[in-house]
This record gives sequence, structure tokens and C-alpha cells, in this order.
Amino acid sequence: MALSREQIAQRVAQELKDGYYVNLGIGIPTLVANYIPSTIDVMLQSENGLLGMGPFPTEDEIDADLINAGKQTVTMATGASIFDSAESFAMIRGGHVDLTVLGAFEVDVNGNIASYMIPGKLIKGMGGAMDLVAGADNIIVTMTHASKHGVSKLLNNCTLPLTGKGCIKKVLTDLAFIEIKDGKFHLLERAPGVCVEEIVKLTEGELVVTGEIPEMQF
Amino acid sequence: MALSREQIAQRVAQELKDGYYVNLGIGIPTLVANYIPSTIDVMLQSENGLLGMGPFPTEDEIDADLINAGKQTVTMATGASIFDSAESFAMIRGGHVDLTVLGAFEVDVNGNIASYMIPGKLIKGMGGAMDLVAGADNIIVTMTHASKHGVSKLLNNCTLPLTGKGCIKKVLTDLAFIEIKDGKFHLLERAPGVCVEEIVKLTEGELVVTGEIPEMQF
Amino acid sequence: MAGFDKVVSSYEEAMAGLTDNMTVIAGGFGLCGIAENLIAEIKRKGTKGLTVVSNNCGVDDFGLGVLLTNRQIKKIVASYVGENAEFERQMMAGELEVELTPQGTLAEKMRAGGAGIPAFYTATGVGTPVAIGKEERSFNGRDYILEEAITGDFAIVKAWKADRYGNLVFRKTARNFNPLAASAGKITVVEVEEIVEVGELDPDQIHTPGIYVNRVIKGTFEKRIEQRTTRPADKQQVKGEL
Amino acid sequence: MAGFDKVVSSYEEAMAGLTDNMTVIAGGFGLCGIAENLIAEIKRKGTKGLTVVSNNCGVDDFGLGVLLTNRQIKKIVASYVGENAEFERQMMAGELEVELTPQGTLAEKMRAGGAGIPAFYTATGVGTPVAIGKEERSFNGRDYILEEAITGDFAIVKAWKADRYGNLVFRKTARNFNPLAASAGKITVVEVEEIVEVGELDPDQIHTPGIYVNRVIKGTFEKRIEQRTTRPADKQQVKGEL
Repeated sequence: MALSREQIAQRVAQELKDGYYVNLGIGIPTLVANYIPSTIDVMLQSENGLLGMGPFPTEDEIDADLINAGKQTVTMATGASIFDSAESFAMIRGGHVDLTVLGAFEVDVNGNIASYMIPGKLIKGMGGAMDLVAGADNIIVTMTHASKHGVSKLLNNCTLPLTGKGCIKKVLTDLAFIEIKDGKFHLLERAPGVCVEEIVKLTEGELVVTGEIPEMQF
Repeated sequence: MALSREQIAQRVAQELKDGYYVNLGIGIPTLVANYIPSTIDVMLQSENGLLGMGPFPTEDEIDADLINAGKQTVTMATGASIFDSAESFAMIRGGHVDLTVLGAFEVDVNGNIASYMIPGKLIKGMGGAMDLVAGADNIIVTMTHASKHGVSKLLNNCTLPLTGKGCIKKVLTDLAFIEIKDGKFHLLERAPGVCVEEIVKLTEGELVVTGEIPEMQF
Repeated sequence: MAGFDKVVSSYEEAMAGLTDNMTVIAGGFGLCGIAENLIAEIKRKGTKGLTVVSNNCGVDDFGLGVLLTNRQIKKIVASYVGENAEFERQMMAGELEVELTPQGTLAEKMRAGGAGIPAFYTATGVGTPVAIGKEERSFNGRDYILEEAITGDFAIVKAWKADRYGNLVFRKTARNFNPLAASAGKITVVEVEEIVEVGELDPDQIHTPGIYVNRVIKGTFEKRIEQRTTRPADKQQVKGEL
Repeated sequence: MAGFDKVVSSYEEAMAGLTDNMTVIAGGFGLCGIAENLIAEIKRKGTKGLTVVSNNCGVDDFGLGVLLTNRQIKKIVASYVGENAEFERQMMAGELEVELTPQGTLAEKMRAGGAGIPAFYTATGVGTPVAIGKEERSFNGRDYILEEAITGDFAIVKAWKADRYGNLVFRKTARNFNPLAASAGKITVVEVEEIVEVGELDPDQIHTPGIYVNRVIKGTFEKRIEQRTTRPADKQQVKGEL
């Protein structure tokens, strides 16, 4: 069965390592914070200028001067630091963030990603996404594998304007965990109960399936 | 008579205006701080990361962590701020400093300045001088008009490696206050008791003398 | 020190000199750390044809959004349209010129503007619509595009505290683009919650030195919240959890 | 949070991994804010062929000067030779490769290195020996040269306080190049006067966030003064006077 949003977040959280500085994008990536294993510690970077993001505030703690990149009220974790936007992106662009998780409309076999506009229909703006994909070595894209109508979002070539070129190496969809290398998708894991054939069918770009593909473990 | 170091500093101080942020170079320029008119306020920028430099400390106040760009122990004026070297030169390069005073070996009619090395003999390094001359709109160079042997330092073309190109508009020597424009030196004032002929003789580059040249007032 | 006293007493004085078709750089991220009353004053003045440089453009009825609704903005340089319906409508209808700029590039362009760096290279935007018309160059085997600095005729900035010399301290994530905007304005106007005596701010802890600041005014702020997210009061702070 | 505990207990551990021919970026201005004991450890290790990036190179018998005297430095990138006779001697004799770099350009190169900006344009050095071999380009009618970023295999940094996560606070003008060096090192080692508990430092007042820092060690410092200039104790502080 396809993963829920929470399960996607849960699987991504397994990729976290002790001592990681992590930037979580808006949407599903934000949920990853709820599944950080208790055995490790990570610090969350919010690109509006906060390293060490804590949980949402209680009503009493709400502070209009303390928000995350999704404009949600948050708190600071112990050991947090605050900085301006140029410093924040210096961190990101300079490759100091260990893992970035963000959403997308499409990715393709060359590691291109499209996530910020649908010409003539929707222009949200790229926010910090272009900086994040260009700055990070280690990125996980979370997305649904295909549209409601069964149209693949894992393509030979992105059709929408790109957010970044050749920068995505790992994709976690509701169906599969996939690596991108050598101009191909490589199937690493499948969602519990989802068969390889279904994933193949819903993946437009060439998908390499090597040996037995394990189910994700939760 | 030729101005003393103190008199040069004193004459430069007359160019200060209330509310000026000023960077004073090492040597004679540093002495300008002693002649700030009591009717105005200026803040001194030290490019090692201090805006609002105060006087030298008393023995009791000495703090190894608080020095100026000449590596002298100093104090902070009320309202001072501290910043890193990149921010300091952002201020300088971004044109936020109102007046810069620095020394030189040579200047020429095109506003070029040479101040940091004599090939084969002396290489001090440019320190912040290249940034200061490139960043400031308003610069006064203080220097002796000629060498001990009577060789002019106000030239048609600088002979030493340049610190900056086309950036000097005002020069105060021990003999004269000179403006540089249209590829010529223009005599504005002469030191008390120094005649125009002597200045002309010791100025290699073309010197424009228009009308009666007033003596400097102290 | 009269020459360094930046404090003005009216919003009219604070925004004096702003005229049609000028460029205004605004601090703030969403509605956090925005110069609410300086924006209101621009609305009151009715200055038209403005180019506004800001990460976002407020919401429909608050922040820079009010200048959009009031048709005072000709062009916006921003990274995120997001939650502003009027912004999106004017943009899609071609009534508003929009230069979508990646957030980090926007921040760096402001910093460069303040720092006298005319242009810099960045990997951000390579191979995307942002790269169109820009020079691409390789350094150490990686591709970058050339981005130019931004400066403004005015910068409008929100800080927490200022002293009379214009030394500024920001609070929490209301800092965001504000120090960068402050550095990049020909005339930088700062709205603060508190004006303190000169000497009260620790020199080591000043975020923006007064040299970047031209005018300071004390304001009162609504500080509207866009996404009011909370956890129950009886719930312990769990590590990292949102 | 074991994963974020950056504190090490010996200088050997602090400089572990430094090998011959590496590039070391060092904070400090003159002898102010230098990582005295990290330098001493490099001397003890005897690592050779180093490229050192630092505004100055200490004096003959203190600071980075001891590495010059000990012939461990192959190349120096610095803005000022100044008061170091051995530096000047080795440079004039051609025994030492020296890349004289304007102070502001040097600071910006370090910042760019840390910030993932491969190169930037600056007016500093146009028409001077510094411009030789560099691209010159005009923006808005003014000439600029292209300067490339600097990064180091190691950065050695002196801060005032750190917490265990490596969040740093600097003191007075001992800040100087230190935050920039911290950002530009692949491995950034910081020597501090005091290590405080995590949470003790005000998040708004941290100069260098721990993300840039790999190792922290508590040291004791001589803090030698180069130019001990004073005024008589009975003399009032006169405005601006030196």
C-alpha cells in the first residue's frame, strides 16, 4: 500500500544520523521532525535564520518574532542560534548543512528537479529551494510517485521549469525509495505491500531493478 | 615653513564635518584624532573591526583584545560597535565611510597612489590601504611633498607599484593642500611662509596655480 | 553628538524624500520583522511606481501587500509569492513586473549591494529559468551563474532596539533580511520597539552598526502572525518534534 | 547530544589530521585574537610545506612567526608583512612564496569560501599589481577585478567563549578574521578562554553558529601586545584623542 505522508516522513527520518544539521522543507519534510530516533540528535536549520528549531510553542510561548521558514510559530531548542538571511544561506550554499529534505512536482533521471512553478497556472516562487538544492550534497526529495491520474512524476526529462539541475540523488515517494545515478533511477526499497511491477509502471524514466528489492522497514 | 607632522594632522582635521565616520591610516593620519574640533563629533573606524575608537587606554584599562589597525592598544568611545573583518570592509568598500585619510610614497596627476612597496627594498604589504582607496569617495592623502633630496613625490606618473588607480582627489603635504582633477594638480593652499614658487619647483606633475593662493589657517 | 543622532519623531520625516519610481528594499520574512508603520506611511504618501525588493510581499491586507492593493508597486523582486492572492493575481495578469529571485541569492544580492561587491557567482539557479540571460562560468569543475548586487534608494528596516546613533539589535527570527536591507539603502530608515541611550548596547552585540543607518523612529507594532501553530500546554517539549 | 559535542581535551586531538602541504586558514589580526596554542601544536607536530592564510604572520618569536622561523610554511597569503623581520627576509630572499592580498579582499575571500561563493568582483586592486592575471570587468561604468574564494583544509580560530556545540562568541577586536576563518575551514578548530553549558549563550548573540565548528578546546593565553600605547591615568578621556 502507498505510504501515508507520515510514513514517508518516518522513512526519511531513518536516514538521519547523530550530529546532523538538517534543513526540512515545507510540507511532508516538516513532518520528519516528528520521527527523529530517540537514540540520535539532530539540529534543524530553518532558512529564515534559525539553527536549532524546537517544537511548536504552547499558547503561552507564542512569539511573533520566532517563526520557521513555513511562517509557523516555533520555539528554539537548547543551543540554538539566530542569524540573518545571508548568513543562513552562506551555511546552505557553503555545504555546511548535512541533509536537506524537500518536496517536488517532478524529478528526472539526470537528477533535475522541478518544484516551484507550473507555467500559466501556479507560481509560488522558489523561496529557498533553489539555494537548498544547489548548496546541499545530500538531498532527499519527498513526493508522490505519480499524479492521481497515474501520470508519473519520475521522468526522463522534467517538463516543468527546473528548480535545480543534476543535484538530486535520492527520492522517497509514497511507493519507493529510489537512487539516481548514471542517468537512471535505481530502485532501493519498495513501500510495504507495493510490488515492483507497480513501481515500474508508474516510473517514466528508466528504472533499474537489481535483485530482490526489500520492503521498507518501520 | 614646512608643516610639522602635527600641523599636517591639524589641517586635515579642519576637513572633518559633524557626524562623519572617518578612517585614519597609520602614521600622520592617526594624529588627526588629536585635532578634532570641539564643536563637532566624528566616529573613527578602525578596519580591524571597530567603529567608535576612543583614546589610548590608561595602564589600568589596557586590554590585549582591543587594538586599532596599527596594533596599538586603544579604548572604545561611547556608542562604539565591534564587527568582523568582512563586515569592516563591507563598510569601507560599500562607501559608508565619509572620509579616509592615509599616507603615501607617491601620488600623480591622474589620482594614482603608491604606498605599499618599493620593489627590491621594502615590502610592507598593502594591509587595508587598497580597499580604503578603492572604497572611499572622499580621501585625503598626507605625505611630504618631496624627499629629503628634493625629489618630488607629486608626479606625472607614479613610479612605484600602485595602491589604487584614479582614486585620489586631495593631497595635503607639508607644503601645500592640493586638489587633483582633470589630470592636473591644483594648488588650493600653501603652508604658512611657503611661497608658490617653492611648491611649483617641488611638484613634478603639472600644477595649476589660479589667482592668489591663501595660506593655511590654524 | 548631534551629528550622529538619527532619531526622528514623525513617520513623515522618516520617509521624507521618497518619490515616485524609487527602489525600496524592505526587511522582513513573511510578516515577521516588517516595518509595519513605514509601510503604512508609504501607503499614506501614495508614492507610485515603486520597485520593491523584499523576500515576500506581505498578505493581502497587511505588510507590503497593502501597497500592492493600493497599486503603488510597479515591480517586485522577491523569492516567494506564497500566501498573497493579490500578488499572484497581479503577476499572472501581467499587471505587475515580478523578478523571482532565489531567497539566498536575494539575501546575498542585498549584502553585496551594501558591501560594494557589484556581482558574485553562485550555483543557485544554474540550469533554471533564473539563469536565463546570465553569464554562466565554471570554477573548479562546477557551473555557476553571475548575479549582480542590489541597492535601494531607500531601505525600510524593523529592529528591536536602537540607540540614537542608529546601532541596531534584532530579536529572534525577526532579524532575517533586515541587516542586509539596512546595509543596502542609500537612505536607511529603521523602525524600532525601543530607543535606548547611547552606550547601553554592548558593542560586541550590535548586529548593525549605526554607520548604515540614517533615520530611526520608535513605533508600536501589531506583529501579525501568519501561521499560528501550537502544541498543547501539557505536552512536554519533545526533541525536534513539531 | 553526543553528536554535537565538539569539545576535545588535548591539543594533539585538536590538530589531528593536519598533514604536510595542507592549507591552514588562521584568524587573528597581528597578535590579537590568535590561536596561540594551536599554532604551538602545529610547531610541535612539525608539519611542513604549509600554506597559511592569515592577515599577518605574527612576529618573529610569537604567533604564526614561530612556524616561519621553524620553516614549516611554504606559502603565505596575507595583507601585511609589517613587523615581522623573518617574514620579510624569507620573502625578499625568495625562500617563501607570498601572495600579498588586500585586507578586505582577504576577508571577503574567506567569507566567500565559507559561503559557497566561488568568486566575486571588487574594485580593490584595480590597476595595481594585485590585478595582474585577473579578469577585469566593468559594472555600471566602474572597473572591478574578479577574486576567487579561499577555503582551508583546516581553520584555526580563537574565540572568547564556546558552548559544547561549538557556538562561539568573540570579544572586542579579537573577533577580526576569526568568524571568517571559522566558516572557511573543512575542519575548523577553535581555541577558547571558556567553555560554557549549552543554552548559556543567548541565541541572538552567537557570533558563529556551531555548524561551522568541528572541534573546541579550552586554552590559556599569553595575549602578547604589539604596541602598548597608553595615556596618563590622570588624563581625561578626550573625545577621539589618541
